[in-house]
Amino acid sequence: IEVPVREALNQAIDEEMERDDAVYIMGEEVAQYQGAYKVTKGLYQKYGDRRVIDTPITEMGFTGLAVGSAYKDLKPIVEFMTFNFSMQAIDQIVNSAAKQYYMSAGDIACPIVFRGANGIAAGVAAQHSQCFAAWYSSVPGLKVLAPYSSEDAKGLLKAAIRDPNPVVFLEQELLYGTNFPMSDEAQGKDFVIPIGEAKIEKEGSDVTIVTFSRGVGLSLEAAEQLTAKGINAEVINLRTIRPLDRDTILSSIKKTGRVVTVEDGWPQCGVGSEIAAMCMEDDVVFDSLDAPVQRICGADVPMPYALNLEEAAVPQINDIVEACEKTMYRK
Amino acid sequence: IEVPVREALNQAIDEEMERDDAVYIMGEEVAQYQGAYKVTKGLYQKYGDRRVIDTPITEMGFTGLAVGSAYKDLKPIVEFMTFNFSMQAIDQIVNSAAKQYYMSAGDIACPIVFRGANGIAAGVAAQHSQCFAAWYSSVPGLKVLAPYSSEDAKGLLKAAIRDPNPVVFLEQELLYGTNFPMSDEAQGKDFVIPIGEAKIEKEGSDVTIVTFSRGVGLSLEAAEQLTAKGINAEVINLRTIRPLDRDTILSSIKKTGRVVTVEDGWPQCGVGSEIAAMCMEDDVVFDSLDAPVQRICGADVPMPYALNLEEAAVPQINDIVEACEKTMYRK
Amino acid sequence: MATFDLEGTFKTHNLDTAPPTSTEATEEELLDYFKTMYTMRRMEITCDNEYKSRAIRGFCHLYDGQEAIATGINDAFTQEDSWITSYRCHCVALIRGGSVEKVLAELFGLQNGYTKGKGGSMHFYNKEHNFYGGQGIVGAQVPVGVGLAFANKYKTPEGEHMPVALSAYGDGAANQGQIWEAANMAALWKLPAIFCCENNSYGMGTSVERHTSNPDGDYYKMGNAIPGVKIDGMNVLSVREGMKFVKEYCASGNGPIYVEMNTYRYHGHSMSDPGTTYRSRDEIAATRSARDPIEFVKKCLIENNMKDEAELKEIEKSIRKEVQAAAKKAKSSPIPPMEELYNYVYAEDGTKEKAEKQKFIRMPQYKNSVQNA
Amino acid sequence: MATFDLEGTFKTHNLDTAPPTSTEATEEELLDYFKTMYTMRRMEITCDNEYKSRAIRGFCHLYDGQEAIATGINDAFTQEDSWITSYRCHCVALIRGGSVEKVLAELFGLQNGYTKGKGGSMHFYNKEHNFYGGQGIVGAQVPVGVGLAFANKYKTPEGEHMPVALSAYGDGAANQGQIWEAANMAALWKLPAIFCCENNSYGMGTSVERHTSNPDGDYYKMGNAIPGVKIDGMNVLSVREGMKFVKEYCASGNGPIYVEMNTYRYHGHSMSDPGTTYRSRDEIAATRSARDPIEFVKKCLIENNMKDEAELKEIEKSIRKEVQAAAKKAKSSPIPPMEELYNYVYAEDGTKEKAEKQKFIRMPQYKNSVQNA
Ligand SMILES: Cc1ncc(C[n+]2csc(CCOP(=O)(O)OP(=O)(O)O)c2C)c(N)n1
Ligand SMILES: Cc1ncc(C[n+]2csc(CCOP(=O)(O)OP(=O)(O)O)c2C)c(N)n1
Ligand SMILES: [Mg+2]
Ligand SMILES: [Mg+2]
Repeated sequence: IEVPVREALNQAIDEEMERDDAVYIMGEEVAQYQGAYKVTKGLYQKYGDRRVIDTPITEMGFTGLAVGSAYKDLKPIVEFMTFNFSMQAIDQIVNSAAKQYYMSAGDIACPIVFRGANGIAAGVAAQHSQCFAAWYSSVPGLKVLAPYSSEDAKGLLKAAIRDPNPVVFLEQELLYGTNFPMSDEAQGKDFVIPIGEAKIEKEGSDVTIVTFSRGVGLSLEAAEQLTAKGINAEVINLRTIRPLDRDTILSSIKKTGRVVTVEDGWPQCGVGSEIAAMCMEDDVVFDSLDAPVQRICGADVPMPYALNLEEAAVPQINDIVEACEKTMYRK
Repeated sequence: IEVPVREALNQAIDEEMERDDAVYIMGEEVAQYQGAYKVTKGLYQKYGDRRVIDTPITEMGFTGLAVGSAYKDLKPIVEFMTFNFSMQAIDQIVNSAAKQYYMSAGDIACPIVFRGANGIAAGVAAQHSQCFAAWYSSVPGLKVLAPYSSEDAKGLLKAAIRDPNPVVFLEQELLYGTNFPMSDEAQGKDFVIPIGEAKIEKEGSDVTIVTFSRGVGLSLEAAEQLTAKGINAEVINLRTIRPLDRDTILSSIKKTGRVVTVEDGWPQCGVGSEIAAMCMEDDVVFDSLDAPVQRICGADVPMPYALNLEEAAVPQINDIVEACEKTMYRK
Repeated sequence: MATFDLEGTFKTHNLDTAPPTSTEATEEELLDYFKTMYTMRRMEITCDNEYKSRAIRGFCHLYDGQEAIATGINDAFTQEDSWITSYRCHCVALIRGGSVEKVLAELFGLQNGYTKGKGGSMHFYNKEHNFYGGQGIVGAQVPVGVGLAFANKYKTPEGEHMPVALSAYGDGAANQGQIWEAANMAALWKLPAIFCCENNSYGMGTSVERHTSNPDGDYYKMGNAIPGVKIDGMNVLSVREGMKFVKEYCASGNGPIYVEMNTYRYHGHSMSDPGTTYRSRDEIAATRSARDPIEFVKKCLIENNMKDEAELKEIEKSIRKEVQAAAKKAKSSPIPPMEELYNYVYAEDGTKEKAEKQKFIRMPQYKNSVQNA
Repeated sequence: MATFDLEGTFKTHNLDTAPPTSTEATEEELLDYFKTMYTMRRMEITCDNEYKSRAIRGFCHLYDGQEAIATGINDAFTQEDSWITSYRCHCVALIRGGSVEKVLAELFGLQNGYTKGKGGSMHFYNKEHNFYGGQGIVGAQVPVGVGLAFANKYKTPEGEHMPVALSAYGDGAANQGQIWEAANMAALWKLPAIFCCENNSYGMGTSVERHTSNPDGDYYKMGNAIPGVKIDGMNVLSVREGMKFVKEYCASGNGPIYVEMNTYRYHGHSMSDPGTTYRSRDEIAATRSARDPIEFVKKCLIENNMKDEAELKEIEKSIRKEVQAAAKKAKSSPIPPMEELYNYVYAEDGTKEKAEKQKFIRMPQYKNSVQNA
């Protein structure tokens, strides 16, 4: 069967709430309105207002509140309507959640999930299109996940909810309505994808494309076009951005000798920078690289509104194709 | 003459306030208390409470307020007692300041400086030791500066105050009291260091050390130790972290063929990652590199309090020496 | 000229004085309000249609139902007074130096748009007319607006009347802590700042009693010790007189004031919200028939024999045509040229004319990255 | 047992009831308060000395002068009630399952410290005793504390008494918007949350009237519609009785309450602040002689013939010795082993016993980076 990402997320939350009374969800419009993007559809009807809670539009306040409840063994899921608004709450995420287990030498864990739409959407301009993958992934104490498909969405979100640490879960609005196949296993209530493991979405031998979220879809399409051109690309879906799955990434690059990174976020100090640096500092990878890394990122500008500019500001399939070809010029 | 960094900063603010009535400074304890770290000493006495303003401890509020006043042609300097507290205000810095000129297609500029102590200090633990260089430098619309010496401090801060854009100015508490020579020129009221240009603090031919802020001092000392070992290191003081001075960095690396980055911040998606990626993707640099890049960063943990752990968590001189030596093993 | 009763349209909090209980208005004034508000209404309805036909993308927050507020405030203000509002900003953009054509061209993402296609629905600005947006982040405009008031005070010689600065925000936004932080500073420093809550009873799908603990909403009392005024936001004369009072209070150095305007939005929160799941169609219909701000002005004109029904119909007709024409003209704008993508990231000297070129700008396609531009 | 007059030590806001006007206390109770508070005082003075001799680094915020607050609250609470405070947290750490030795060892940065040398002055926690810190970020503990209250309500069957959760913060912190945001939710959802402002008249070097626009400070009224109680924070009996009242109010489902405790900090804000530039030595001396919380308890004991001056002196002497011995013992702790640096970044199952090892942890020295640890 095929299931849209939105529904996979909904299933994950529903199943985990059913499994554990300590799990609750809180955020703007998550209850009666059923979620701005309908991810929480039906949950309020099923679990009521003790466990599905509409908040005022006060991100700093409700994030801190949820963190406090996690100190005391509840397992909150905090929905940010979009991650752009998490900036109002980022001090609570970093200083009160991420650092807490360490600062207390293990006395106080903080099992909490921060989730919502991240990165670009359609026509929402500069203040509503930012990607937070790089920022959050720099913070020790946080785990950072970014699903691509419906299986990713379900399996990773369930893993996030069960994890005893603060997890930042970056969804992508443009994928909410996309259908993906769901295996029998993935339909089950015990389907959990381990945190920290990347997935090779397509095997290949010529060039490694490292990407996450929306970039996976673009990269798979690019890989198809490349096949037609006789280039066999391997596509790695990071799934977890912190901790990065070094083993999978580096062995793929050792194999192909070429790497292209794809992300929607800004270039400087981005996830692509980290992948590039990682290859660069590893002796074996460094020696086996046949071409410079190509980083494909969002343009280094605030997101514009106009359709043509917006398109130019984010990676397109042909960008990936060309970048991969460029790495192949070298032998 | 020698002048401590604190005084150089004070001079810069004083001179620019004298020069332009639109410049004012605002923050916690900047007026009557003369600054938590005494950077604003004497300014309240000289300029009074119209232009030197103590705020309540409400970073989000006063940052937004200062941004609004900049829209309307004032030139605020916002002091964060430390940059850790800028997280409470980061939405205003990124969404209201950095993106404003672009969103308004040039109608509304935002000439504002956000300054204060950044990164580690002594014994202040996890919530008071974070380095924000990587985060802010990822944001288009912001400029990000990080002085090392007293000349840097004065020349860059004056440039920041005169710049019509939002500038994040990252100081280092551990350097406030350090004396540095000040040239005659630097003592003058017209001494401005151009934004976007790195400084080669020490020329060398064997390995390039790219660093900023406190790392410059460590690197210079490491370079001295390396000289004794027959290794001639070039030390680049970035001064500006956004926009990065690609020309200076890349030509140095082309020359030496080896690079070590040094920063106090966390590794993942850090400034060092960006430098590594930058070398990696440049065809010529890629070909001329003789060894993998060595990134020296703060440890990937929240900052611990105990002295021995704190020392282990941040770069030390011998780390830099060893990293440089490691790059030299290769020929 | 006629006299209008304003009794019962105001409430005050912590104030010794109050706005007047009646006011006068000329035919010209009323006609002007009518035309302005009807143009706004038609513009917003055009947006709705254009959105449905996919000419407008992304978020699109409409102001129909709330027109009397922007109109009344504008009349109480001069262009020296500053104004900042939320993402629901089309009509303030219009009234502060804009045109229907420019607003629509922006929404179409075209080069002749109010902000050259850079901003879309949430990002209109007009510095010349002291209009500062347009904020996509709920609540964030309020401290920024207080900063405008700070600048006004900074620049005004002591003792003189200051231009004021108004920050408009919704009832949902009213709970944001940064508003309280900004209000505290405004009060400490006696800034000419107006905290103007446009209470349309809902923050998205959440009704007032579910998002605020303040009894009866009572947004005009939210400043606690800071004075407040509640104004009937559907009555443009009440808004005008209330705002004149408030402006005078702030301009003369008494410090900030809280204002609550009761109003209603006819459309859903934005285009993806039908606006009918969390409130009844009856509620919407009842507001339309009993409290519509345009009908109110019409009634004023007719009851005082200034205009009759037929004349107003004619005016409506011509405005509809104008808006239609403006939409058509807007559509004829070219799309923004590709250089616009990397223009205006940095200012060179603070003006619009001189944007600093980034030396190196990374684009998704590396080969398109501009070096030493 | 004796009776003590509390008349005039309370003020209330938006409340029909009030704390009692008198209370009883036994010799045992009073002696216990005295010992606790005197131990706190000596511990803080020891910190001061040790800081000066460089055995303690970084920030160090002392609580002397404010001891009656922690002591009185603790007596009104059970260990089921949750408590979170600011960086000024040594004494709450002590009273909630700590010891002088563990507090000092932490400040010395040693392995036997309260948090194994990880946290230092601002970061003490004791989950077993429902003490949640310890927050270095001004204001941030307040929403977190309301979250503790949320959890208490979540876990308590409806209609039953709930454990409460107290968030303590300073007068300077009181202006933070996140407090207002948290209070709004606490009131909407009737959480058993106590907003406890320890008003020592200064936020660092800024006196109350320079940082808040609320008339006369009046922190107990800052919740606006939310009820409040003002308590004499130098009178441990007033604190105890006030907090019993407040606890009962919240525990029984009436929603949150604001509390203001008037108090004073004798030391500067932290060790780098002499504390004498923004306030006069006279002010400090006058507080010491007229309002000292320990002297108050002494007086209670003496005036009611429970203990005489000489007996109390003896007790003081032995406490001084105990604290001295504890400091000495604390110093004998080893420094933390190097593995502690990368331990406790992640939890494996939420307990202290099982921390998840990071697979790869970058250290400044690459060769020390732990792979597959
Ligand atoms: C900080 C932040 N949180 C959430 C949102 C999403 N959002 C946009 S408008 C809105 C509702 C605001 O309601 P209100 O303040 O009453 O204004 P109205 O839309 O009624 O004019 C929400 C939740 C946002 N833009 N910013
Ligand atoms: C968000 C934030 N801003 C600034 C600081 C620096 N700072 C620490 S304590 C303090 C003063 C707080 O005063 P108050 O709340 O009255 O508490 P007290 O120290 O009197 O107990 C300041 C400004 C901080 N830690 N966090
Ligand atoms: Mg509303
Ligand atoms: Mg205080």
